[in-house]
Amino acid sequence: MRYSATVLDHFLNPRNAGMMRDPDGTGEEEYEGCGDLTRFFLRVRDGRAVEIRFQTYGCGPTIAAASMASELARGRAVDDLCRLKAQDIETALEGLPEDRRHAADVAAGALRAAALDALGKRG
Amino acid sequence: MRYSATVLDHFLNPRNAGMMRDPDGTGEEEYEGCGDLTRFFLRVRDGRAVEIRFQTYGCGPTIAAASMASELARGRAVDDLCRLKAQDIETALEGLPEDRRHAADVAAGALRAAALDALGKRG
Amino acid sequence: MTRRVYLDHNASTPVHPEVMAEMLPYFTDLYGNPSSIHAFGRDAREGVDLARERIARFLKVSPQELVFTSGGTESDNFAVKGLAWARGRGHLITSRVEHHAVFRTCQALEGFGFEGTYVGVDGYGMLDPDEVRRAIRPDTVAISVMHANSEVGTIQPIGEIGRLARERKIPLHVDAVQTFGKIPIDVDALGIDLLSFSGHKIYGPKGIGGLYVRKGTKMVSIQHGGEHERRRRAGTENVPGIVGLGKAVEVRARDMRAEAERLTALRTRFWEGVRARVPEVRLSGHPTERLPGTASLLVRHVESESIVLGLDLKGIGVSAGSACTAGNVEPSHVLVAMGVPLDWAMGAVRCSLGRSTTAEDIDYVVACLEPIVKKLRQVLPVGAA
Amino acid sequence: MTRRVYLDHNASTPVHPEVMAEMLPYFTDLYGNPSSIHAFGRDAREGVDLARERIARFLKVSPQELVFTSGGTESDNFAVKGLAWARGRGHLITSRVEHHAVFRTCQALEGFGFEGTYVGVDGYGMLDPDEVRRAIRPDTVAISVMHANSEVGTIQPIGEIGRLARERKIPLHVDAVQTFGKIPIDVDALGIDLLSFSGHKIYGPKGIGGLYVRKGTKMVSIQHGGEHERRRRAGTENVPGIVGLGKAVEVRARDMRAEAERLTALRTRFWEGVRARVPEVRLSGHPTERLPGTASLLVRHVESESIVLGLDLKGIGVSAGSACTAGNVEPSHVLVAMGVPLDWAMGAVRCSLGRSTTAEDIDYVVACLEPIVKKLRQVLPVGAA
Ligand SMILES: Cc1ncc(COP(=O)(O)O)c(C=O)c1O
Ligand SMILES: Cc1ncc(COP(=O)(O)O)c(C=O)c1O
Repeated sequence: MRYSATVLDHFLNPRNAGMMRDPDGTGEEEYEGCGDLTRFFLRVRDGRAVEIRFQTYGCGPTIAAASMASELARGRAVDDLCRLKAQDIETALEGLPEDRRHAADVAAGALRAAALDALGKRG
Repeated sequence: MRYSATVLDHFLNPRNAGMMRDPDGTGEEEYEGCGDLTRFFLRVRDGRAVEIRFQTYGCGPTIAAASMASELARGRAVDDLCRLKAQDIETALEGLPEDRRHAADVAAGALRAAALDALGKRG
Repeated sequence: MTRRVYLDHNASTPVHPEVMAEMLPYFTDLYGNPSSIHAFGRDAREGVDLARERIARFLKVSPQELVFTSGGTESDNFAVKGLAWARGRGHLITSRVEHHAVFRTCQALEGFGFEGTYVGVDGYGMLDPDEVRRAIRPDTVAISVMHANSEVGTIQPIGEIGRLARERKIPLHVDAVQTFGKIPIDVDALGIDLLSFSGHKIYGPKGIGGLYVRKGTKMVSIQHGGEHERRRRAGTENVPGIVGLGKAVEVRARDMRAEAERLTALRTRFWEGVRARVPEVRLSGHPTERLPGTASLLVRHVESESIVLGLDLKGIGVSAGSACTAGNVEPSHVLVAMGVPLDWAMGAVRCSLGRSTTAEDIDYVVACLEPIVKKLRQVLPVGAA
Repeated sequence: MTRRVYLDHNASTPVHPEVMAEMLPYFTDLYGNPSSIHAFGRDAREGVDLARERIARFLKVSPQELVFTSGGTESDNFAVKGLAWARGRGHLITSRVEHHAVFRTCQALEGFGFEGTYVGVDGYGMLDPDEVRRAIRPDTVAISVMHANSEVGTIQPIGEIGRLARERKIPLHVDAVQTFGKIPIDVDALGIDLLSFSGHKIYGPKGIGGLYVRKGTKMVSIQHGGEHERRRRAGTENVPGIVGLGKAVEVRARDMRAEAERLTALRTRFWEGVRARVPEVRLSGHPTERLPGTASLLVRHVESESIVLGLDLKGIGVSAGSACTAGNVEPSHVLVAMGVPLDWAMGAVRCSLGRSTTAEDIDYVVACLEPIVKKLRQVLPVGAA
């Protein structure tokens, strides 16, 4: 199998999938503008992301990466989310094939955008 | 097998192979001047080829064709030998592959040359 | 993962047991080089000759009109380059839905000064012979059109194109890799001058194929070396492969009709099942002029590879119609040529049925597909979610 | 005909039982297309990957530097055309004793405006590196020299030629079809940039081969289509063939040294036997720089095919060094290049030993050869008779 057990698990059972009404922050990342897109929604309390949701168009690993990112992000300070790296997501997923690394990039980018949005709204 | 049993028999056991001292007629045929050569020697008595010998350079079927030609010719009138056709030799050999037909041509040609030589010497 | 269902017969097929049985001795016992004149070589040559005769009989052509190659890709390269180079320069006509083996060969020839016209198709993936007619120029040196499309299964109107080509004395090459041995092909009636086929699509081995070249067609060879295949294709013959291809064709000749009927029924069962259980799904390709066993789905708003991956985890092998390359969902050139909108094209999944496929397999795949699509749609950032 | 002795291993070899065992499942069970992303495809891909690794290990190169082809002929075509076309035009250097797969490829390229220099050889069939040096021009784009000659077994001084090529940054292609897996090859030490090899010469299957391409070598592909082999060689991979080639190489890596020693001893026994019993016979090729198992005889004044036929009738398979084509005895281009006089060249017979060859086989062949030659000489129209 090309993908780790963790990737498959998050692909098959994505955590925190879906949208959110009135989020405190939303952010998107598109990959070279070709329909591949991940969007995060954040609910923030006391500077922390207490609830996270995501939606995505994209291949299996993109879904898994978004799901993993939502798990990694929950409960963390919003400032912190801007610093969550694609590499952290990939590591948590136990690796991604060379030609699917972009999945972690997209998730990290969308999460950062959502965090910045929340900071902007708050600030 | 590419060759008939008769071809193989005459190739393995050529009849009348060898040279002849003081023949009444000798004749050669070369094939496009490339070393392939058959030579016949005739001993003529009362207008008939009573003894025939041949020598040849050439592939298996060339040897078989010369051997068969020597058998077909023995006892025949020398005039007749001029009329012996490549096709007759090939038929007697139970066929030759397309790309080895020349073997019969060479044998017929050499025999004809030997016959003409004998006729000329006699005439 | 207990059950395994292979629905990717357009990609490759297992070798038929009867084919395997005929090939086996040629690996270890009849291993001579067919060019050798001794008994070892003659035994191998006999195997090659028999295979050529079998295929000739099936296609109703002369054995001398067949050249063995290393597969469909080489056959396509050989056909198109062989025609083109024999003429030195000129204009080539092909279509926008060809297999890359033809498509990229034409493009490569453009790099050598040939000109190419790539005729479009309609929404079913079908060529309009009138468009081919309009593309013909005085310097057109070859037309190359596939028989059936490997991705959507649409069968092209070869007969009409053949008539056009013949009237103008332009050689017609047909890539029949997906139809040879699946549906009847009459090269004379269809006006075909060259025909590509491949072993591994019809339960023969991989790495072997063939090209029919109508007698009198001006061609040059593209692989140089020894005097194999009547000086048309150099290289020691792949004897077991050739023997296997010959046997595979013989078996197909026997089983083709019944199998086509059986697969058509299974394909219908599949499509009915999918349509009933998965919302927003279409069957791509022509509704009637199509390969018996090919069912290409367009699942709206879902990404092909995710479906393939989901089914793979259930032991099912199907093929993605769009590839996710470095983050881009790229619909295949075929779907693009057909004008399929991106929201549908991104979810193209090709299921191709074959000898082993049963009604239970079909029902299992349908049952697996439904929840996978549903789940994938739950994460979508669009209306469908 | 009871006994059968195969002494034509340079023409082709039987598939090794260990090779066969590894290939078998890939025909019928692991039949996926390696390009497919599902489990069926991945299983096939694994087989391909393992084979590539095995060969890389044997050649001490990186797996990415290997491309699978349909055989030695394609590898040679690919190497020479791939180098030439990547440069568009220029000058090619090769030798007069190359296999036709290189020789005719160079000639074909001459038809496209490339220029070729065909360097001669000495009486042993060996190239003089100085002649290669003198042939080099500022516009030389490639040098292609075979490692060992298939007909006479002479091993070329590749190391020296490689040094020359490297100094001038000219890519060097080596046709190693007859040496790969028979004698050690160190591509780095020898300065080789491209190396052709073939499965069926080393107890692997027919229809599969490979090309080593040193990283960074400017090349174009010559077979267009899908993105197989890292876009270097399109066409569905011949998975069982590739698996077989990989295993064959692994087996050769293990057995090569011992086998070379054994064959050298048997070849000596053969030549001693022939020399003692057949008058006017020579061993062609280099006395020491030669393939272990190749013994090419020159039997004066006797025609090659007649000897081959005579031995064939005794169940023995050897190869004719001269062909009788439409009545002409045509010595091979190799013997002509070596300057072998016609009366010797016409009787060239190549015996190539292999795994199955025993001392008894050798003695049997010698015993059969003597009376055949004697008989053939009895019909000769020359002094020897
Ligand atoms: C229509 C068509 N042409 C050509 C090919 C290439 O054939 P092969 O896989 O034998 O290289 C294929 C299969 O991939 C095909 O479907
Ligand atoms: C030196 C050499 N090069 C190339 C080839 C061609 O290889 P293949 O038989 O795999 O086409 C051969 C064998 O015939 C050979 O001996």
